[in-house]
Order: sequence, then C-alpha cells, then structure tokens
Amino acid sequence: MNVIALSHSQDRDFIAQVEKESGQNVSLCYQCGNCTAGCPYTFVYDIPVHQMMRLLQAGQKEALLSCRSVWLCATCQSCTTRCPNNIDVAHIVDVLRHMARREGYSTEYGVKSFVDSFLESVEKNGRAFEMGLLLRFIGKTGRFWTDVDLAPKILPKGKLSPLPHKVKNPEAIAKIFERFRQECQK
Amino acid sequence: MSLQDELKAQIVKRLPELDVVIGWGQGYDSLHRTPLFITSEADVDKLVFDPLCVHNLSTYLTRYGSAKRIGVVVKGCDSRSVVELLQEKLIHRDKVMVFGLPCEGVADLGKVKRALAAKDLDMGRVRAASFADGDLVVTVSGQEIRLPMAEVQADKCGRCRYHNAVIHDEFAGQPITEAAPDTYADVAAFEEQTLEERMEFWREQMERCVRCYACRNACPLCVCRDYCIGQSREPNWVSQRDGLEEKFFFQMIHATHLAGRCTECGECERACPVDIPLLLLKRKLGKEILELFDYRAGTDPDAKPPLLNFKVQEDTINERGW
Amino acid sequence: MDKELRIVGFLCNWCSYGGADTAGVGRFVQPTDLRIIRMPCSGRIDPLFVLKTLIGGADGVLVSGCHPRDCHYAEGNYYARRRLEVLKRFLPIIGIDPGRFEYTWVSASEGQRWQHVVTSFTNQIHALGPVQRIGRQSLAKACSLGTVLEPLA
Amino acid sequence: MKIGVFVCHCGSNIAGTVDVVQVAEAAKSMPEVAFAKDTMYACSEPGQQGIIDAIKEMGLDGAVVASCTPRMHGSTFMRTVARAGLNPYMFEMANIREHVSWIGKDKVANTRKAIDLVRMAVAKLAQNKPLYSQSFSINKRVMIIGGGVAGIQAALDCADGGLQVVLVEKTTTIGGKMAKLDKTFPTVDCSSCILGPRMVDVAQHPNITLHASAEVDEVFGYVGNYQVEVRKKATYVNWKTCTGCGACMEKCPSKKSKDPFNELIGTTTAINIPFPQAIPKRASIDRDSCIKFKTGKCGICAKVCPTKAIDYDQQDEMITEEVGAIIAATGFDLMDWHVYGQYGAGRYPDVITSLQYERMLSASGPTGGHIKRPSDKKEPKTIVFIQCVGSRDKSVGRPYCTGFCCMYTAKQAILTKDHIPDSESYVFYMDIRAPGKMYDEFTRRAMEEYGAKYIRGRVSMVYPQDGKMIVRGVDTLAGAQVEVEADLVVLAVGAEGAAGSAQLAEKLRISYDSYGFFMEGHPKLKPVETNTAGVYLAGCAQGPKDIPSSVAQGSAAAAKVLSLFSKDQLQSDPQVSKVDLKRCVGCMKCAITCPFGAIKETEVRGEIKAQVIETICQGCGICTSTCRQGAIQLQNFTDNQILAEVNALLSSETEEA
Amino acid sequence: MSQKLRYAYYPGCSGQGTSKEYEQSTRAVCEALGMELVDIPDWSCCGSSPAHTVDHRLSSALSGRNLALAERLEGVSAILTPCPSCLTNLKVSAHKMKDPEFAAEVNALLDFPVRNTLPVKSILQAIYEDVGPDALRPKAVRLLTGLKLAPYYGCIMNRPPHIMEFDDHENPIAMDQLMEAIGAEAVTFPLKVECCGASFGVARRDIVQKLSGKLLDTAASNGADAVVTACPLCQMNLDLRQDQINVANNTSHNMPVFYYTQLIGLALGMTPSQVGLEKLEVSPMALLESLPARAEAQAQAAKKPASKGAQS
Repeated sequence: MNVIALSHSQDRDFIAQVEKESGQNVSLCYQCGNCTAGCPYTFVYDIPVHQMMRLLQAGQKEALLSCRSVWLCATCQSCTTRCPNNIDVAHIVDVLRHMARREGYSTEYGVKSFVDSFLESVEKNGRAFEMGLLLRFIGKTGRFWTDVDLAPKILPKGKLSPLPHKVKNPEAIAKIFERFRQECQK
Repeated sequence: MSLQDELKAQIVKRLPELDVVIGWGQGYDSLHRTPLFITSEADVDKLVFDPLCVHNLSTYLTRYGSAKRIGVVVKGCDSRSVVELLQEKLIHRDKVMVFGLPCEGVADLGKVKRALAAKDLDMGRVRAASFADGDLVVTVSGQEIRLPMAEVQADKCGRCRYHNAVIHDEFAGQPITEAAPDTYADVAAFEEQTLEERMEFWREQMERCVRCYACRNACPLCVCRDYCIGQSREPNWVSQRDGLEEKFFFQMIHATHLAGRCTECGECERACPVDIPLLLLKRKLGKEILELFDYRAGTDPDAKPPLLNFKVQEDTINERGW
Repeated sequence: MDKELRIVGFLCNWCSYGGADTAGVGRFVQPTDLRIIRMPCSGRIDPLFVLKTLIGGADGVLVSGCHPRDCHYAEGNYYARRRLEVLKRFLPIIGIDPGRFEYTWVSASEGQRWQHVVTSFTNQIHALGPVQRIGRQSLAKACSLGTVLEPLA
Repeated sequence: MKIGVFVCHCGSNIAGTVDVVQVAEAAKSMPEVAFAKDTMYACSEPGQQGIIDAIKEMGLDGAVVASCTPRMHGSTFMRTVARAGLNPYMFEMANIREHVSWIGKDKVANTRKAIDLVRMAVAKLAQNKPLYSQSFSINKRVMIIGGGVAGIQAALDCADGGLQVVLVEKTTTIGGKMAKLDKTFPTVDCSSCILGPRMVDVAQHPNITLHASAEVDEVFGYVGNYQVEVRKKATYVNWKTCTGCGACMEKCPSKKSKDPFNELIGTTTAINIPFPQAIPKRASIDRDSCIKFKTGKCGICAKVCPTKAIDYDQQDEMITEEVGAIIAATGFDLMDWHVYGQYGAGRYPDVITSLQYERMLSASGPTGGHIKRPSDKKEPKTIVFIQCVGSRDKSVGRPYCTGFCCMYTAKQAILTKDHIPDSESYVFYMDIRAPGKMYDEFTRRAMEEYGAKYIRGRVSMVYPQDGKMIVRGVDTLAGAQVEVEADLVVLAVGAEGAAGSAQLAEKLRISYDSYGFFMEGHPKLKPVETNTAGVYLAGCAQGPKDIPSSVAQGSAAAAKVLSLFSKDQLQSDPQVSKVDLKRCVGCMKCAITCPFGAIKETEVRGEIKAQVIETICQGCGICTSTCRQGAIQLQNFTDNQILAEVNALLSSETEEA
Repeated sequence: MSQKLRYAYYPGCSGQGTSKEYEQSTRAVCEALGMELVDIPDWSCCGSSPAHTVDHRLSSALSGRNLALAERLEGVSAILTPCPSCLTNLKVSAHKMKDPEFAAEVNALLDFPVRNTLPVKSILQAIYEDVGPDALRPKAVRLLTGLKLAPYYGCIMNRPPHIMEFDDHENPIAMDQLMEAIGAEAVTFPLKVECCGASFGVARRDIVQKLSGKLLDTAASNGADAVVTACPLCQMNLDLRQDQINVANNTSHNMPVFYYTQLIGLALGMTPSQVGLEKLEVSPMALLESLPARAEAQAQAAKKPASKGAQS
C-alpha cells in the first residue's frame, strides 16, 4: 500500500468543492463505519464507503475519482439513513460521481454507458424507451448478449414496445438538456 | 321628566351621603361645559347634561384623599375609567357613588370650528347653542346655523359600544341599545401606509408638541402626577431637551404605561392644544391586547389585567423559535 | 457583511447571558454588531428600554431570556413574554419594522443556539438596513425637497 | 467620580483578537475615568494587586475590569475592590472575552466592540451606589433528593457531620441503579455487597429521615430557608406496621406484575418488596395488576398479613419539610433505545439492554444468575455487545458519550465467560474510553484473558434468521463488512437524565440541558453547585458518571452543605428591590407580580405603600419593570443604571455619525 | 369519506413498458377505491436514477417539468406516482427547490417555473393514509386468506426519512397492513428496505443476482409463498430475473412477485387479467388456486388451539 503523503497530497480545494456541491460537512464523519456496515454494495466496491469518507477527509482526489465504488453505488440511502452524524453520504457519493464524470473518468464503463443510454433515450423521446435504451447500451458496449435470455420471456407479454412512447412535445425535454449543456459551459 | 332633571333629582337625593358630586356646568361660552363640583343643593341647579359635556370627570376621582365620599356623573365611556380605577385599587367602591348616564355621543368642538369656518364663520362668535332633532343649532354672527350631530360628533362616539354607564349606583334615563362592536378600522386604515409614511406622520405631528403635559393631566389613569417618570431625574428616562425624540418618547411612556389599562376615552387627544391624534397610539395597544388576551380595560372591576398576569402556555403567543 | 449596525441585546443573567458565554467558550463565531446589556431576568426588561433604544437610534434590539418554564425566578419570562409580545405588535404603528425587535429564549447550555440567534438576527437587521430615526430629517423628505429645489437652481 | 479601567489581555485569549492597549487608551477619554491601563492577567495575584494599588494611589471611587464574563470572575474582582477599601458594588465588568475576543477574529471590529462595552460599564458604574448585605438565620437541615449511591453517600456524610437529613426517594427502595448491578468494574466485586451495608446505615442513622415512594411536589423559599412539599405516594401498605416479612408476596395470586427493578425481565407479584435487601424493606401494591383493585375481589394479602398493614384505601400524603439546603441526586435512566429501528425497536426478544443483562447475571435476579435468552430460555453461546446505542449519535439526538458503557461492557464480557465458559463474546465499539485507575488494564483483560472479540465499527442492522440474530456490522480496521450469527444481542444503551428531572429542575429553579442533566455552577470550578444558592448536585443527575465519581460528588455536595451551614447566619445579597416611599402610590402591582411574595403592604402616614422583605427578595426586578412611577428600584440594576448603559452605547454611535 | 379524493397522477415510464401490469392494476384499484387520478398532461421522464448520478440540476429540471405541469391542474390535493424511483426524484427535486438559489438554477432550465405548491406522495401512501386499511377491509369481497407474503418495500420508498416522510424507515408497515386487510399474511421479512440491485441488471447483472437472490432466500426461509412489492424495478429484478438468479446462485426459487395493487385488485373482486397477472414471469396462478384449500386448513388449525385456549 502506498504511503499517503499528507503534507503534500491533501487537496483542500477538492474537499471544499465536494462540501459545496453536496452541502455536507465531511469533518462530521468520525469513522464509525456504519455506512459500510449497511451498504449492500460493499462486496463489489474497491473502496468501502467509510474509507471513501476517510480519503475524502484526507483530500485524496485521484484515489476517489478513479475508483469503481462511485459508479457502483445505487443510492439506496442505507448509509445516509443510518449515519449517526446525519451526513448525507449517498449525496456525497453522487457528487463524487458527478466530478468523476466531469473529469472524464469512466472506471465502470458499463454503468456509465447504461446511464448515458438512458438519458439519450429521454432526451430524444421525452420518456425512457426501454427497448431503445437497451439497443443503445449494446451499441456502446458491444455486449450483444446482454439479457438475450430475457427476450423470449418478455416479448410475448407485450411489455417491451418496439416503438417509443413519445411525449407530444419532445422538444420541450430536449430544450432542458440543451439549456443544461449551455449552463455547464458557462 | 327630562334626563337632566332626573339626574338632578338623583343627586339631590344622594347628596347628603356625599362630600362632593362632580358633574358638568355651563362654561365660559355657550359651546363649552366645565366640571362642576356640587357640595350643596343650590349647586345642583347649575348642572347641565348635553352632548357638549365632553369631559371625563373620573379624572378628578384620584385628586381627593381616601377619606372623602365622592359622587361622579359619568357617560358610558367615562364609566370604564371608574371601573379601571376601582380594579387598580386607586379608588374604593365604598367611597365613590356613580351617577350613570346613557350617552348618544358628544360633539367634537374641533369639528364644529371647522364646520363653521367652512361657512366663513368664527366659532368664537357663537352666542347660543342648543340641540334639536339631532342637530346642533348655533347662533353665530346673527345667523342660526344647524349642524347635524353626525357631522360634528367625536370620532370615538361613532364606534362606541359602551353608550351606557357600565357601573352605576344611580342611572338616569333609558339605556341605549348597543351598536356593532368596534373593529379598529381606523387603526387598520392608518396601517395601510408604509412604515416610512407612518414615521413621517408622527414626525410631523410631534413637531408641534410643546410638552405641556395636558394629555397626561387629562388622563384619568395617569395617577403618578408629580412622580411621572417623564419628568423625573431618579429615574431619568427622558431629558428636558426640546427634541423630537424626547417628545415622542414621552408619548411612548404615556402609551406603554396605559397598555392594558386605557379605556380609550380620548381625553389625551381632546386635551391636546395642538391636536396630535394621541388616541391612535393607545387604540393600537388596545387592539393588540384585545386580540392577544380577549381583554377590554374598564369593563370588569374584578378582572386580573393581562400584563400583570400570564399563562404557562400562552394560547395566542407563538414561542419565537429561531 | 457590510458596515456594522447598532444592535443591542438585553439578556437575562442566568440563561441567555450564560448561553452567550457558552458560545464564547465554544468559540462559536458570531457577527460583531451586537452589544449586550446584562439584566437579572427578562422580567426586569421594561418595554420602554426597548423603545428607548430603538427611538434612540439602535438598528435592532434583541431580548433573550430563559426558556418558558425554566426561569431562574420562576415567572419572570412569563411576564416578559406578554409585555414584549405587545410591544412587538405595537411597533408598526410608530413606523418601526417589528423585525427590528425580537425576543427569544436561550438557555445557558445552548451556545450553539445563541450563535444561531445572533447570526440570524444580525442578518435580519442587515436586510432591513439602518433605522430611520424620528429625530432626523427623513430621507424621503430630503429627496422630495431636492426635486423641488432642482428646477429653481 | 474617579473611575479606574483595567483591560485584561488574558494572555492571548483577549489580546490575540482585541487591541487591549487601544481599548485602555480609549477609556481614558471616557467621562469620569481617571485611570486606565491594560494588564496581562487581571485575575492573577499581581493583576489584582495592580488594581488595589491603583485604587489606593489614585484615590479611585470605582473600578471597571474589562476581561472575561462576570459569571466567571465577577465575585473575584468584587473582593479585590473590597480589599482596596471600596464597597464591592462600586465595580463593573466588561465581558470582552466570551462576548468579543472568542467569537470573532476581526481585530478592528472586536476592538471597537470592546471599547463600547467598556464605555457602557463606565457609564453604569457612574450610577452605582454602595450596597450593604443583611444577615439572616438559616435552618440547618438538608434535603437529599434521590437515594442512589450518590444520594446515599451525601446523606451519610451530612448526617455524620451532625446535620439533620431528609432523604426523598421516588421508588419504594433506595439503592438506585447500583443496586441492580451484579458486579462492579474494574474490581469485579459484588455490587450489593458494597452498597448493602451503606443502605442499612441510612436506615439506622439517627439523623436521617427517609421518605421512600415519595416525590418533591413544590419548593418554596430561598437558601437557608426552603419549604419543600413532599408527596408520599400511596403504597396501600401501612409502612409503620409492615415488617417486610414477605408473607403477602408468597400468597399473592397476581404474579404477572411488571417488575421494574428487574428491568422487565420476568415478572413479580402485585404486592411486592422489590428485592431482598430493599431499604426500607416494606411491601407495596402495584395497582395496575392487583386483582383487588381491578375487580374488587381477592384481598388475600390483607388476610395473610400478620400485622394487618394492608390498607387499600390509602391516599397520597402531603408533608412539608423545612430545610436550608437541597442536594439533587436524581441519577439517570437509559434513553429510549426503541428509536433504533435497525436493531428491531423492541420487536426482537433476544435484543436486550445491558441493564437487563445485568439482572440476568445477578444471582438474586429473575433467572437466578443464569444467562438465558428471553425467546426460548436457552443458554446463549454467541453474544454480541453493541456499544454506543444512544451515545455519540446525533441522529437520535444523543451526541454525548455516556462514558461508562465501555467499562461495563468489558465487565459483562468477562462475566459472560465466567458464566458460560464455552461462549464467544463480540464487542462492537467505536473507541474504548477507559481513563481511570486500572480501567484500561481491565478492558485489555477482557480481550487478552477472556477472549472477547473486539470489533471496531458500528452495527448497521440486526435481524432474526433461522433462530439466530444476524448482526451485520463493519470492521473498519479490516475495512470489511462483517456478520455475526448471535444467540443474544446486548445493547449498551446510553444514559440520560432520570425521568422527571426537567420538572424537578423547574421546581428547584436550576438549569438543565435537553438531555435532562442539571447544569452545574461552573463546569470546572463549581461541579456540584448550581446557580441557585443552596441547591447542590451529586451523581449522574449532573451528567453520566461511574460509581466512584458519583460517590465523590455525593461527598463533595455534602461538604458544600456542611460548609454553608458552618455559619449561623448568612449574608443576604444586597441586590434587592428598594421602594422610594414618596413615589409609591400604593397600587401594589409590584406585589401582584412578585413571584416570591417578597413585597408586603404597609401604611405610612395613612397612605398605603409597598415594602420589600429583603431576605425574601431574590433580585429579579419584575417589580421594577411593573412600577410605572419608577418607585421600586432593583439595586444595582436600577432604571438609571441600565439607561446609562443604553445612552452610553447610543451616544457612541451618534459621535461616529 | 365526504371529501373527494382527487390527485395529479404521474405514471412513470416503466408503466408504459416493463411494469404495465402495475400501471393497469393501480388505475383499477384507485378507481374502485374512489381515488380520482388526473394524468399530468404530456408528462415526461423524471430522470430516474441516471439523471441524478449525472447532475442534480438536470435531474431536478426533468422532474420539475412534471411538478410544474401538475401544479396547473385544478382541484388536486397531491401528486401521486406508483414508482418509488419517480417518487424519490420528484420529492428530492421539490425538497431541494425549497432553497431559492437552487430553485432559480433549475427554473432557468425550464420553460415555466416550479411553484412547489403540491405535496408528492406514492400511491401506496395515498391508499394507506387517505383510504386506510380499515376502510379497505370491508370492501374486500375475496379475502386472500392463506397467502403468505414477504412484504418488500424497496430501498427508497421510505429513505431517507427526512425527505420521504412516510412510514418507518427501518420497518415500514403500510403494505403489511394493507395486505392483512385483504386477508393475506405478511411474514416476518427483515430485509424490507434492503436494495435489490436496482438498475444494475443490464450493466452489472452479477450485483442483482447476489442482492435479489438474498431477498428471495430470506423470503423463502421465513415461509413466504410470494413477494409483494411496490416498485417496478424491484419487481423486475425479482421476477423477470429469477431464472438468472437461480442459475447464478444454484437455487430453485419459483416465487411469484406481485405488485400490491394486483392483490388489492383481486380482493376487490377483479379478475386476474384485469390486474395483469398474466404479465408476471413467475406465474402465480397455481398458488392463487391453492388458496381456498389453504384457508380451510388454516381455519381448522385455528379452531384447535382456540378451543384449547378457552379451557385454561
């Protein structure tokens, strides 16, 4: 394990940025570990939640933004709900993921692709179009076998429409995305 | 028998039990009445009662020592002052005899003066005044002028809900049916102005104050007299400097000292030689105290006044959380 | 924060003054506008002190006592609550924003709450700005005079 | 008037963020100020001497010290001023530490504020007048509220010191929480063996009057002369004749009565003596489960009682005790841990509190000292202890450390191994707090000799599965989620002020925090005093603490009372109200609002006037703000003194503008 | 109930696809219970979890558009949605937009601003609070006696409590009580609020297999015949992916996974097809057909200890 050179590698701006975007005070964490104790995703994490909080307190930006855990959090709120210090931990992880995205990380490419596919679908149709987003995901990842076993189960039930249920005015939703991108560029 | 004669008969009957009876008599001209201190039957003849009897005679009750037995003639509004004085133990029930009257409203001589002025007539030249069919009939500069009472009545009478004396040992005449309750519409109307406008209003009004203390001296509940903190050094609340802040602060002393006590008789305002609408300040307090504590001063001699009382859990005051 | 305003606090000795001490001991940073006058009890606070202070030019007055039911003198804050509530409701008639006067309850252990009260109240007063004083020419009047005078000049 | 101003640096505490030299310089130009100087530590010996020297040399009439809060050193400097020959009330303090230097770093603003505070203090001092105390006699009896180990200690120490003691206990026996414990840390000696004899001493001491099953209803009076109304709650047994023989318990047919002494583990009879060593050893009836009270039939206890002590018609009895001082030793209760939904909120029988576990360990407890899990009465083999349940947890409104749980959990882990040698104990902890003589060694023994598995981390959830309790937690040191399949889960539930402590505090007029703990006079220097003269604290009522600390506080409070009572007369505080007879109109509104009945009506030359009874007046000043003539003035807080402060402050603003 | 129950209704995207039966049964049940659902005109996707993982302003804007549309409806008392994921997004947006600064940022992305005037609730909360189990009980014409259910609420129906403000966040009971009102039994199910794997089914199927597998294991070990849920994503993971889970974990669950609205619908007398039972992957028909016999057996069993109890 690497030595963390606390004198040199603490990124205080990073801590401040996370605190600003999440509205949380990371100093409140006293490392009881209750977040990790309750987290259903610990088994797939490379860094357990309480250690993410610890690395955050130490300003270890690179370690956090490049980790898998930020992508694998499903925001199930277990950590937030049980934190004895009322820290909205799930919100902090959300913010870390936003930052990872902005800085171009995609450590869990599949997860990122799914999210991108979903939002592209919404931007185009105004609503999530399940069949369409699955095809987009396959297109991005090349995982042609994704859930092919489910097709014979679901198709006869008429649940997956081959055509999107568009809103009447999809441009209204596209405009939200458009304005959002403009805001981000500012 | 007229109301005035009935009252006179009552006073004559009770006079032997009393050291003095305070009523109204003819003033220095036909439009003015003045307090009349009756000690003999002969004095009773000088007694007058009509809408020009504006004074609240209960003001004089605290000027006698506790030994004297005093009779006092009161209109509905005046009677509330008597109740308040009794409640505060500043006078004693067995030393006071109350001659209660019904009152349909008194004239506001300021309004009379303005009404005559509008006709290019001078109130100072009025030679006779009488009442007929709800009008004040005055003879001025040889003309007979009829002024409808509705136009020259004091503002307080328009919203009065205590036309009849609320406390009395003798009551002359027939009680008047009470009208709808006072809604403090005047206070609400004033408060439609911006805060800046309100302060500007008081600034303009108080500029005129000459600190004559007539407002205080006319007030039946200002019992401190020589020891009013508005004029004392120990404690020294307000300096003698002739500044707006000092003048205004004196009115704050007067108003806050009447909070929960003032019966809104309006003597302060009537007595003011420069016509500052002082009653408005007291009515604002009266309105808030009514809303907060459902309390009207001078209606129940046995009530515990709201500011000398409390509830552990107040129903109408929100705990001010921050 | 912009220029300091004049804010006066009347605090009871047993609870709120102690709460302000507790806040100090805890180094809870607060705005510097407030000047505290120590009173034995909120029941000692004559509403005239508040009016004197406001009319005399203070931009805000804060009164704080023991929580109801926790008065060191058993009942002082109950009387204070009624008197001060009447006062707060009276202020608008004389043209003073009732937000310039607040009364609240802070116990000796509530240092953090005191910090919150001071900060919130100071912000509130800054939002209202400096007080207009009855003893001074109002800004509005000065302005209207200005517009009248201008064409003449 | 010649006023001296002394501005304290308090080392860097004040001087770090306030320009004290500038403050002293500014003071020199204030009205009446004849002398102003900064000083390093005003409260130190040379600091005080400097003040005395200046007063004497300059012929000062009064002194202003600008330093810390008057609640800290007000009385210190009043004595200083008195040593210089002035009346102690010719002194004012400007609080430029707690209210200035410690709450902001802007030195310019702080200095400006400090100057204002000094200006106000100077202005007030210019209005001050010498005040003189009066003497009054005291009642040398003491009431102790709460018969736990702290109250017992205080009672015995006071009684041994020759005082008459009234001990009031809410439940039917003294002993408190300690009586429920099996063993005590770190010596693992038997709790009832060390407490029992002390309880007997209380019962037998000629100077102690014990009111058990009694509560304080109302408190009147003041230091030296309190009147306390005590409600003796009906027990439906005449305790004068009851001998505690226990015949009623043997025959009582209602055996499902709640057993609070055993923390609701198991049940007891409707008429019961809570435990064999109870003091007083007297029976009492639980109305809620007594068949006689529920149906009118039964009455077996009355039939079997050899002394005819049963009295179903007994009523609460009110008695008044007159005492000169009161010690509140009301102890603690466990917080309501049912807010922890993740631990089942009481739905799972095999999740219990540490105090319930303690009763199971006790040989005189409901299981006869055998550890049996409540669901199936089987002996558990794997026991999980979860610490900090309701401690250090802001999310349930309990941010403080209860402090003693680490130690008793280690004790319980050790005792568990003694009781069940093939058992395995796991302790989930956050930090081990064991600062005390032999304490840390004790927790190490639990791990090293008794094999308790300490796991650093909280437990996220506990749930039943296949007859086990699954405990899912974290081992933060290993960086891993962990699960334990436990037979029994013991929660180290945090302490809060005893039920009803807030109500009692209001009656005693002492401060309390949101957790029900009473506020001490000063966190360091007055640990057993309160801000109400004559009322003292001992034990967990003041904050969670272990047995040795509770006993020490019991003794400390007793010493305070003995020292208070060492004089025959007390000096009254001269900060009382005073009537200006010529201004008084005799309306007696002051008397209506006085909470203490300290104002009476008197007649002066035929006129009614108000008169203050100085020993009863507590100095609140409600009368002063009630009186419209300004006729009754609270000394040292007169209208003029406060107005001087207001005017000084507002005039400073005018000058600026 | 004298007051007319009228709500703005946000169906959510999955109601058009993978959870058609939830949508269908929700509408049928609400109608039967006198709850009028007024569709938010031209509603769009709330952003679901993908949006908030990218940016909170974007997420709140996508939700906010629907809040603003709903606010234009007249005479509605709340915005209802069946889907917990939509519920969370709508509620979080409304909650965060109480901060005027954040609200301004979000409104800048929208055609018309959110006024934040209507509360957002789940259909479950509305049925539980506005109708209630006591009013539901007498309406049940066909009690589901003998049906043992693991009530599974999902991770975000009640969490975090300061935003969701409904039921207990560790041990919710609303659905338990509704199921008991229609005669079914809610078994002890300690994992009521544990996460099922959420939307990782596509990208990280292994996660869903492990987490949903554990839910099915626990339901089975506590004696449940079926799972009842209130979440489209949970239902899909547990039902549609049950075969995938069985293969990965070497288990052989054949456990129907109902929407609670389907069961209430059945109890109110609707036919299986009216509540879309045929759309479930694990067929519940055999289980439902066995119920009358089970109910009988249960009644028999209940008699014995009851008579025994009377003696003692």
